[in-house]
Amino acid sequence: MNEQPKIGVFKYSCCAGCEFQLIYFQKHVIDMFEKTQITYCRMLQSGGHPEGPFDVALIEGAITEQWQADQLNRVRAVSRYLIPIGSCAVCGGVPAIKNTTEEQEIEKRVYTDTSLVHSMKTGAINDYVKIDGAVKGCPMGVRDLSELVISLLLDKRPEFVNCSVCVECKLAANICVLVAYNEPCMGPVTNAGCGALCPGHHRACYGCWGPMEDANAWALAGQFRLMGLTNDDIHRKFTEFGQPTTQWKAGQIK
Amino acid sequence: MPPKNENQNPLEPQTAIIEQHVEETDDIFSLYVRPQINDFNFRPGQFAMIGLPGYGEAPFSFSVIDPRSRMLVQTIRKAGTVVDALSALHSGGQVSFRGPFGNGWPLEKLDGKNVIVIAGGIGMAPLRPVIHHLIENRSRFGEIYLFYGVKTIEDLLFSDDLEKWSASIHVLLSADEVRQNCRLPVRQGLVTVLFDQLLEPLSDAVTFTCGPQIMMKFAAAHLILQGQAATDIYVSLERRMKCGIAQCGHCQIGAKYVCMDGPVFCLPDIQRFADTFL
Amino acid sequence: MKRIHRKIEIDYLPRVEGETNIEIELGHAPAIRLKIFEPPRFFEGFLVGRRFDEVGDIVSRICGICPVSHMTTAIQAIEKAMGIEVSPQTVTLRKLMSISQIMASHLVHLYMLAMPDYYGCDGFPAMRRDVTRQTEDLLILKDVFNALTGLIGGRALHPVTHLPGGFTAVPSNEAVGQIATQLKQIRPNARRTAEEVAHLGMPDFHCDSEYVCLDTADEYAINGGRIVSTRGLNIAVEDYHAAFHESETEYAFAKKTTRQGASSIMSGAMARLNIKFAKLRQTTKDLAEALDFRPPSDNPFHNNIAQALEIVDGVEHCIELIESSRFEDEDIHIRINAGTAGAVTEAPRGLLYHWYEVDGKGIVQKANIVTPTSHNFSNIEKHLLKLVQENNDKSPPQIRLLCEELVRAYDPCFSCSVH
Amino acid sequence: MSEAYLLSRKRLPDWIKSLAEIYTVLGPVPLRRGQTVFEPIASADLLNPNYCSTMLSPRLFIYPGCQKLFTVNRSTGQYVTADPRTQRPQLIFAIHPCDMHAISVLDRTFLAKYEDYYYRKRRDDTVTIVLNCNKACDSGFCDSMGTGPFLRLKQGFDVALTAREKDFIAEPASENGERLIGGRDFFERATAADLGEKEEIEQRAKRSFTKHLDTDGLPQLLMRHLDHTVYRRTADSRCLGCTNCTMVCPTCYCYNVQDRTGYDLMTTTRQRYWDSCQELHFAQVHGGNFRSSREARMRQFVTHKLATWVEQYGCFGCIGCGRCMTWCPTGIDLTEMAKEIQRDAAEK
Ligand SMILES: Cc1cc2nc3c(=O)[nH]c(=O)nc-3n(C[C@H](O)[C@H](O)[C@H](O)COP(=O)(O)OP(=O)(O)OC[C@H]3O[C@@H](n4cnc5c(N)ncnc54)[C@H](O)[C@@H]3O)c2cc1C
Ligand code: SF4
Ligand code: SF4
Ligand code: SF4
Repeated sequence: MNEQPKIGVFKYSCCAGCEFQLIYFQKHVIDMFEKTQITYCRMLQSGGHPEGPFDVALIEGAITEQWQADQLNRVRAVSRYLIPIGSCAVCGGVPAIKNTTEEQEIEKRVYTDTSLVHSMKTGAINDYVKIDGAVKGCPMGVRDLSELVISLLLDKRPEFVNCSVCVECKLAANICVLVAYNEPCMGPVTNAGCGALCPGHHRACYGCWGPMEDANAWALAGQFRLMGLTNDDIHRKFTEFGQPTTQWKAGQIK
Repeated sequence: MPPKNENQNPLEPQTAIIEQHVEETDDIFSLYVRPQINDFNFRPGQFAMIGLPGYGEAPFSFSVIDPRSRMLVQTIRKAGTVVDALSALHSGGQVSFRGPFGNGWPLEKLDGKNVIVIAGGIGMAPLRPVIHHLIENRSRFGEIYLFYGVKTIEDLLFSDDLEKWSASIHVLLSADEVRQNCRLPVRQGLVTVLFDQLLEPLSDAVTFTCGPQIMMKFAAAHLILQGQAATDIYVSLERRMKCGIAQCGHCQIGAKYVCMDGPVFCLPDIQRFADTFL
Repeated sequence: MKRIHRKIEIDYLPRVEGETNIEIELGHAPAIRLKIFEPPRFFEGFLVGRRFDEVGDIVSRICGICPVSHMTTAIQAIEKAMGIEVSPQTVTLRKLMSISQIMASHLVHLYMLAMPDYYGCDGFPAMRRDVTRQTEDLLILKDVFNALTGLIGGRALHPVTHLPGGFTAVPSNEAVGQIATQLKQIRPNARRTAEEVAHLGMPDFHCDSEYVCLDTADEYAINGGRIVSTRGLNIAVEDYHAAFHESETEYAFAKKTTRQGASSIMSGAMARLNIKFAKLRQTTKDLAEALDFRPPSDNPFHNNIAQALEIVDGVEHCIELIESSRFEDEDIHIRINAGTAGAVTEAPRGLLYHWYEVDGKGIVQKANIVTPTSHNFSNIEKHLLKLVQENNDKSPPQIRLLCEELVRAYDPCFSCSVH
Repeated sequence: MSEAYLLSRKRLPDWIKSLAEIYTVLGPVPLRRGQTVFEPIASADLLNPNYCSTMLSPRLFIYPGCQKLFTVNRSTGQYVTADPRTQRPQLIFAIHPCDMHAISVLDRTFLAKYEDYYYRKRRDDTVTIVLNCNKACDSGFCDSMGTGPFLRLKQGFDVALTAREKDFIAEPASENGERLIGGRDFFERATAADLGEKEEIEQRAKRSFTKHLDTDGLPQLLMRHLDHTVYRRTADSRCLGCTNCTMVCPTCYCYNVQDRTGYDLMTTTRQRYWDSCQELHFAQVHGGNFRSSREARMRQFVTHKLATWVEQYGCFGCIGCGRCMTWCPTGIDLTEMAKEIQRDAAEK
């Protein structure tokens, strides 16, 4: 590529953690500034060109208000690749927990005057526009992020991690907390990328990377039931992340 | 078991030089590759793992070897990471190269027989050296048919060759869509529409086919219905391959490794396994 | 020449965490509105119905820059509500995790959000090109603090080991020891950061406030203590609701929290330094002296220096904590009980309050979260107004820059404030 | 057969100590909460010779989960082969017979027509000391698969141990094995009576199995019933696609290859890591996936281990260790599937 690729970063409803991951974390991500141009990123620099065009638009956060969806469509139109970063953008993440309760009810719990609130059902980015891959994780994983950046610079399609957490768990030689210690681990239906962080720290995966492709949520929910979890417990497990996704729907039955 | 060779690492590629890049069709191109080894040779139907560091490697069949320049030709359809990277290479470029791998076509089975060659799309590439062999040794075979199906006429590979070949063998072409004219007659439809041109009986014919799995499945079913023995049908299969040397498991079908025991299989020998799509 | 500018608008203030516009009206009735349009995510709404042991993981997602603060505050509130005791080791680990996160957050704020203004850069990438040395200090310091948070939490952002009752995994003494060594190595970088910040040339602006922070008798309080102020407030966390009042505004999704009676307050690094300066390590105090910084200060821009001094002090605090502890594996024991309780901690930007009602099955029935930016909201507006009035004769771009600098000096977090 | 020796239990620490001088000794070490893992040990105190089974088999010391193949400089085209060897040669102590068999099964993949450079180096660099099992482990059925409870291999390992109340019978099977015993004064010669007792222990061990699989004609039977409904039923209701079965299987050899390029865009590292036929993308090519259904992937696992492996390599791919069913989060048991097919065939 002759010219430095142009990157635009857009934030919607989220904690901004992925942007911090992008902007401030590991040194090698900082190196990226030397080989790419961040032409729009509100948290990083003043000014910029939100109108594009972008080689890659990185989208952080879930969609909860109409203006976000409208802007997202405009960004899509001027971007070669559009990649959601982090669980909020990829699968609704934590902000989508609110979808499990009726919207009015949720709003009333927070504001006495809800007339100013114009929140919608939380959606993931690919509920609104076509995406070209996803950097998963909450916060997004550095491995996939650097794969994305390197791929962009090499002009190739990025190979994102797309298997269950169990794979990384075994590669890390963690003793399986589900089998050995009867902990309700979400690893078997969760996309890998974290390096099996939780099982590696003696706790059950809580699914923060969101669903893996083709997850069998139904079967894992069944196993959780055998392990003594109530339907409410199971419902909570499958809605802490990934509420809007189809892959975990089968575990979201109350 | 071959003797132990301490310094040989079949996973480590050699570097080969690209001598020429030819656009064959909209999405198919040929690379003329010069390997480092001087006495490099291959059997038709064999393949090499070709790639670029940083992008990976993928299997590609040899579509011809130039007898004088010793250049290999690989004809490649743009479909995937490695291919996209290869498609950007031009003469002087370097690729990583491992091979040859696989068994190749059982050419010896053709002697004294009628020969049916069925190609679909990019499947023409590994069959091209077979046609060369047939034409060079024309007298050793009976009737020779090449059935070649493509999506549109623009997708026809090696059209100059096809014309030359039609002087000594039956070249029959089909396309899903026929919109404009072509120097050679092309029938509309799937490759099986051409089968009415076959002279019966098929009992002493041998078939080589390579193309989309579904095409091979229907072509074979058709031929068997017409009386050809399944054991006289040879298919060349495509599978995902990471090693090419019977280790990585991706290309396994039942007890067979497509990379080592194939890619060419006698139909019933592979059909007996699950997930062959044949 | 004196002109009256009717209205200045700053759309989508850059280089702060989260989304806000600022509307400044000049003229006869000057007014400032911090129009925080960060969309609400309704944490307090959807926490209802979740289990007590999910709450820490969920609330850490309120903010990507102070996840440890939210997590720790929530977990402490839940433990209090359910009557769970934790070991002294857990208390120490929490302290280490909180301090290291506060330091990392301060660093990001100082170098990446605040400093570019003073170097005339539009952001950190430009600064990295133009004033490389300073940015090196950021990278070196931040790596070590993140490593410490990550070592205890499993990862620096949204830690995974921290649950009600304690930690699922405890770092090895060797690994923690290595971090102590690194902390000693970065002392000069921390010191240089303070010097750098002290010499940025911040506006000479004064505006009195009531400063509020947590305090305990024996140390520089972070995760607990009494709530005290420069105007005589001194209450236990249980009395939080009697002393503070949260209200909605019609132009922002964030709520404003003030003292009962509507007077604004300021919390955060400067409040802490104004009140607890004496509890800093002597070396930090000497450095402050050398930098000519003598709390109490009533210049909100000095929050930058206060943060930098906290970094210098935090390095020592972490070293002390590490060197006086031996860590060993322990099991988490919890009982599920119904109850209600609140907890307050010092987040990087100021006081953070979480309050929960939990039922007998450990399910959250009610939640209330009051963030530092909510505590500071009114005070930011008050200070902005005064700043604008005092600089009324300047050009709109100059006023705009001053206002941006002031807001950034507060290091507000709008994602937190709305949540 | 060469000589057999006796090592008193009291002298085991001496032996381990002397072995640790030459090798990194990897032995079964108890973990918190009842698990055992193979880890480097310096002394016998850490050892748990009565272990049942480890989650990961010692396969990973010879064929690691993630292995660097080489680095290449993208501008010069210079390749630098990674050295697969560990710093010191390694010795796996108290490896169970089934796991030893599994390594010999892996040999047939990696030391075949194409010899794997990395595997060969590690294999040659690893000494194996087998400990026969005196009792069946929880879900093991090695007896049915012909791989245990006592070792049935004649070569490919170095020493076989049989535990008795007060001592171990040690039988060297290679020159290296002889060397590890010879010249050490804590070994005595075993007598015919000792070896007779070994027979008895083996018979007792064989009788302790509760899990069995009748392998007679099994490959042919499974290949005749490729479309049996047990695959679909099990796959849909219980298979998570998590790949734990194949990750813990000591004979699974499949791997994926990946290039990772550094930020300088110059240095590419090619590495391989364990892959699994249970993973959705395993058989995906451009324009299709040859095993897109969970049912097809499950059938692949069962029929490969218990049927086609035999044609391919002349042995079963399953050595009966019971790991895949133990570590499957929903406890899917391939022998149960095989038995269901056997039952249905018998009824017809
Ligand atoms: C023995 C053998 C011989 C072969 N000979 C030839 C030959 O002569 N000529 C030839 O052209 N091919 C040949 N092939 C096929 C060729 O190897 C494959 O096309 C190969 O996958 C390309 O490698 P890649 O790494 O570029 O693809 P990959 O990037 O690995 O692509 C494979 C995967 O990515 C997906 N994918 C690829 N591109 C896209 C895209 N643009 N959008 C969405 N998904 C995509 C595919 O669906 C597939 O899942 C042969 C295969 C075999 C087994
Ligand atoms: S601990 Fe969880 S992620 Fe790891 S193998 Fe077990 S089920 Fe999978
Ligand atoms: S193990 Fe699960 S919850 Fe834990 S970090 Fe990984 S994906 Fe997130
Ligand atoms: S069972 Fe699956 S993973 Fe194991 S060797 Fe066979 S194909 Fe590979």
